[in-house]
Amino acid sequence: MKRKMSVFCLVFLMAVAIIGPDLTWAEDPKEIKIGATIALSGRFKGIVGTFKTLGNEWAGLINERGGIYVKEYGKKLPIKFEIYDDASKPENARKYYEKMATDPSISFFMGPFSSFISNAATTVAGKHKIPMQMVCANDAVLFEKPNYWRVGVLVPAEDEWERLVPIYKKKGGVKTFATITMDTLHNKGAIKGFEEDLKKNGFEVVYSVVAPPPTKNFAPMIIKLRKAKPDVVCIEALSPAFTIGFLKQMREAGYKPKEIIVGHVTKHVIDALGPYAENITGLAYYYDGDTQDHKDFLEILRRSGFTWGEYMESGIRFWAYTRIKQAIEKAGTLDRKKIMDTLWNMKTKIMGLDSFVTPEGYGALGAWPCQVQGGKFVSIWPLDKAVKLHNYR
Amino acid sequence: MNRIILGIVLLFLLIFPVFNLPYLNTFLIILFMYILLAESYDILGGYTGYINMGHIAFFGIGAYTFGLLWNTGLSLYLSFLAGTLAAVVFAILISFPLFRLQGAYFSLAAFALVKLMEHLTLNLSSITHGSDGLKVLEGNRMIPMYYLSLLLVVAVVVVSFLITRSRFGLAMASVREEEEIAFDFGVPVQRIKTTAMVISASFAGLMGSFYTWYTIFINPSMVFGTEMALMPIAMAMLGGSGVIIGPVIGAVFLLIVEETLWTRFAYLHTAAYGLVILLVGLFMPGGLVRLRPVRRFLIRVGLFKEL
Amino acid sequence: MLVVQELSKTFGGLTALSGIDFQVEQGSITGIIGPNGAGKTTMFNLISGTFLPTSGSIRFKGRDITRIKSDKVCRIGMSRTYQNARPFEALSVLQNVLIGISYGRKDRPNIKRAESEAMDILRFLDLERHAPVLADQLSPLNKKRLELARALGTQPELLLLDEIAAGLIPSETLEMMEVIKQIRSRGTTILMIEHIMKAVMDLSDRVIVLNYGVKIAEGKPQEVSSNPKVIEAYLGEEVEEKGEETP
Amino acid sequence: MEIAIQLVIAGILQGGLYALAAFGLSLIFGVSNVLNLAHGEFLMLGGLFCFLIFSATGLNPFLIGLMILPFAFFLGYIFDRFLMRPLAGKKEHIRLMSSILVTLGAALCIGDVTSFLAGAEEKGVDYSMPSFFWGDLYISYLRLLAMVMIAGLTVGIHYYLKKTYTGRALRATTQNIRGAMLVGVDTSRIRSVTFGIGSMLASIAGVFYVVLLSISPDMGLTVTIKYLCIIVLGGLGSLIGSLVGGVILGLTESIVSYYNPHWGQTAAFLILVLILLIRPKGLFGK
Repeated sequence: MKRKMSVFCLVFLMAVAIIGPDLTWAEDPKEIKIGATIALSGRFKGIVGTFKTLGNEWAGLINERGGIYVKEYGKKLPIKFEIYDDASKPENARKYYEKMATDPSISFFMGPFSSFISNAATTVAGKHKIPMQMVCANDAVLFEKPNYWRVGVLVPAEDEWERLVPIYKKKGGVKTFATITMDTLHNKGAIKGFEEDLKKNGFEVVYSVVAPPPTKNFAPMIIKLRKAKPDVVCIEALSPAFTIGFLKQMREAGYKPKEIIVGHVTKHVIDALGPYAENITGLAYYYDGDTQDHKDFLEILRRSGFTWGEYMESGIRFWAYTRIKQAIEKAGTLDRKKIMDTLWNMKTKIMGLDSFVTPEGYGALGAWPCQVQGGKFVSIWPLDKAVKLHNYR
Repeated sequence: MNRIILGIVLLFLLIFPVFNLPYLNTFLIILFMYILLAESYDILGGYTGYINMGHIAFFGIGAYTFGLLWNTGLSLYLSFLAGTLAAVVFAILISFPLFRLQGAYFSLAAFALVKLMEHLTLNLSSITHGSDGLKVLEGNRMIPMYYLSLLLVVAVVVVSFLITRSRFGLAMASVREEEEIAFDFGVPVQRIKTTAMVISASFAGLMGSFYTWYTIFINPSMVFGTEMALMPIAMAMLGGSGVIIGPVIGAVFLLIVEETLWTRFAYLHTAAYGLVILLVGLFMPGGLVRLRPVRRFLIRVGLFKEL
Repeated sequence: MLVVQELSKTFGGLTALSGIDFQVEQGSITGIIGPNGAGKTTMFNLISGTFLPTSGSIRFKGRDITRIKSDKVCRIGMSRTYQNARPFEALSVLQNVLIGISYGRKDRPNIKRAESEAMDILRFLDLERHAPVLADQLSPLNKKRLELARALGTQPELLLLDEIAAGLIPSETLEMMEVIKQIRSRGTTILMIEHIMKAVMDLSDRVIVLNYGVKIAEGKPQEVSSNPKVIEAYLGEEVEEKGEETP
Repeated sequence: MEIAIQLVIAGILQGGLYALAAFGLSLIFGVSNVLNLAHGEFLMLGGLFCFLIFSATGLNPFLIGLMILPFAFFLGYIFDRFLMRPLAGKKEHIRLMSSILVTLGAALCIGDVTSFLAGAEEKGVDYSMPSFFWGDLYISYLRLLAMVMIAGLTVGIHYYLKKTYTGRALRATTQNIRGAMLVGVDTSRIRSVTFGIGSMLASIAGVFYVVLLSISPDMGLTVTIKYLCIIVLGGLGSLIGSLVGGVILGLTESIVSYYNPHWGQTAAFLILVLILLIRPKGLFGK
């Protein structure tokens, strides 16, 4: 009896093993499916949690226009996102990309948020040969080893702050800088590039400090800062808690620099600081313009219910979506290899700017200066022609 | 009966990769990881009663040692060995001061050690690369990963089983029940506790090494994170601390709940997950396996082995 | 067999025992009596190595064990029971006894032999059918028996019994006395603290009386019971409020 | 020299803030022997309600803090009544385990529901009081207020424990639960009251958090761990211990951070481990 049962089980399992892989059958695709994971919980939720809506709204907008034209099938196909929550953990991202990789109807991956989670995700893309457009991931760690199946959209982290230097070079009036950096992958790279840039342009960095993410007591750093007396204080931290804490304590200490730069300034930072936030300079992945892309972007933001200043990373999302759309249209097929070839070689314009991929896999889009004016985030680019111009505090 | 069930489960797991279901494969690998962490936690926490909230420190130390050594070109097996050894050495070092503490003091001091390790790995960036994290060679090794993690889980369950059958296991349980009296009856309490911690640490260290191998990239908050530290403990307690099958059931139950919730609901899954943990703590203080029907079933199939 | 000299113990500023001397002969039963708080249990803790004495010495089988901790003392051949039965509650009766056998002796029998020995002891104490039961499900009498079984598992040459009859009804006490006599007849020396006078007087070869940490009398049971100091100590206790004895 | 003074001031004031929240946790542990992993969530909720009312009305945040005290008390009370009381009769080891599970589950649950309802973003209240400047030295009035408050609370609770019936019952319960029960103290009500008080203290700390720093729904576990470390440092259940522990931690962080911000945090945990090695029951533990 017992033996019979185990033999039966064994046979059954063998049967499943043999038949299992052949159970998939192909048919003409009815839609273009894009797979992605986003941190809908965990520590990155506050930064990217709303981008699920953004993606769906973008797909909605494109679908209202009939979808994306695919030459191979001679018709426009609607677009659809399949999004999982990676809970800000790489092992989850990897698990869900593996899950999506088994779904033949998914022809495209969007990367997750942040470099180290993307790292886990790109291995899945590479293994299953599925094109992946990375989003918020531009740290060197990701590009050390060649991987054909992933491309970025952003310039390297080191170059993100490059558009700020011309402001001070042009306007003058400030000479010395201090940088306060939260100890994370992306932040340190950005500040390193910025400091090199400053030195090249004749500015002086008088105080530079890297502090661990959970830091709450900034008083010792501010004591040093007050001694160094910089004209400009730069704070680069992925976590708003760090930025808010530092600025509130600097205010308590009565130190008033001529200019404050905040790398990741969002609506919640502005709200928490109130009038003190006025004229804080920052960076966003958006600048004012009047291309069709600009209109589309503002439209999906309107539908999602927030502005580009509230979630500064939203611009990157839009670029990534647009590049996916352009690549599919250009390739004229849903064949994964051909889409990937197109992604590498495609030179297009997004929001009127050149977008291409470097041989390492970086993108070509960076961040633009903007400033808090009248309690709102406004774009101050280009420097001389912008609607709003840059102010010192 | 129990042998047949175990045999079938094992056989199924053994031939599983043949089905070529990468998602379930990765799910199982993570499941195995948590089973191992919960089960190895329970060797100390369940049998000697010292709730070691710092268990994940061994995991992290294994992970970093493996990554650093493997990157220098050491062979894979030696790196695994080194990761395990590092955790064991750490366990021996901390066991003497730590076991002078009792109850909640022990748990929290152990937890402080995890945070200390997190900060140390963050600060000693010349060695550990700090917040940049540590990256190791990547490669397509899903199948070996699967089998290795399966092997480790089987190993830890077998070791737990052997412990419950041995004098050593008895001594551990006596330490849990009445430490002073155990000492009066000649049980070398300190040695028992240290040995238990070393066994528990060696598995966690090995799993840490495996984790680095698996995720390719680690950073301090990934391996020493608060949630990472608490989950295996919650799993063990939820399943039933001090019963071999307890942590296994706890880990399987919690991960399946998590997975179902997370793939079905975009929001509030963590809340539901928390609610499950809360309810189990409230209504099943001994864990799932000590629930009467579950317990009766497990005893019938001979899988309820308690110490 | 056991020689205690000038034994003193202070906790902070409090003197629990001072200058105690006595001897226990091989094969005898010695009773220790005294009112609550007299320092009886403290003395047990000193002898068995749970506490270290402030001064004085303890010799057991000709060997100085003053500074030896309880785990080694147990392996040398001394074992004890506790005032409030404290078995390992979540372990079975059999496992409780196995711990004594496996760790409390110099020879470390393998698990098979240990089990058969444990069953012998349980049979002797009429606990055999309770072997697989968890210790905390036993009746008070059986818990006391289990304590005794666990101690016997270590094959002690000297057995310290701390109020083994406390909390038992008279018929159970008689039963217990019978068991103790049998243990002695197997050649085990016994040192016991007892509250129930009749039990002490019937069993003991010698009796030691403690009061406020000092030995006030020693001798044969009949001699002691007529000692005026002892009578005074016990009469004094009647008016005193009863409290927990210092452990 | 000036720098040294400034560092000490900053450290003590930061320590006062730590002590405020640690105080409640210590009280709870002292009475009900529960490691409350959800304490940080009470803190977060206090800060969150302050933020929400502030956004709606623009009142002084500390006034709002006083207004929400009864709610905080109620929250703590029902938390204990429904989640902790069922565990009270269990054995020590089991109780420690189930309290970890229940409070961990509650922490995850509260955090996630909050982030769903109120958004996961950081929230801060814009409220500032000018600092007191004296040459190069400065003292933040807000932090001074926190320090005064914690000192006042320490004295206040000390007298409360000594003079009032509830206080005495509470102290009796801390020292000996069975004894307190024997003399007729309703220990389970006392426990619930303690939880209420602990939750009130946490919510005051939350108000300071939202004013001085910022709060977010996922901060709970992180701050709980820090406060647990503080009360272990001072000795579980000792009120003065939590105050001293907080100040020691604040001072260490402050002074070490001046030389290297990275080692400030590390030093705090190092000190905790070292103190436990010297005194296994904390500085003021019994």
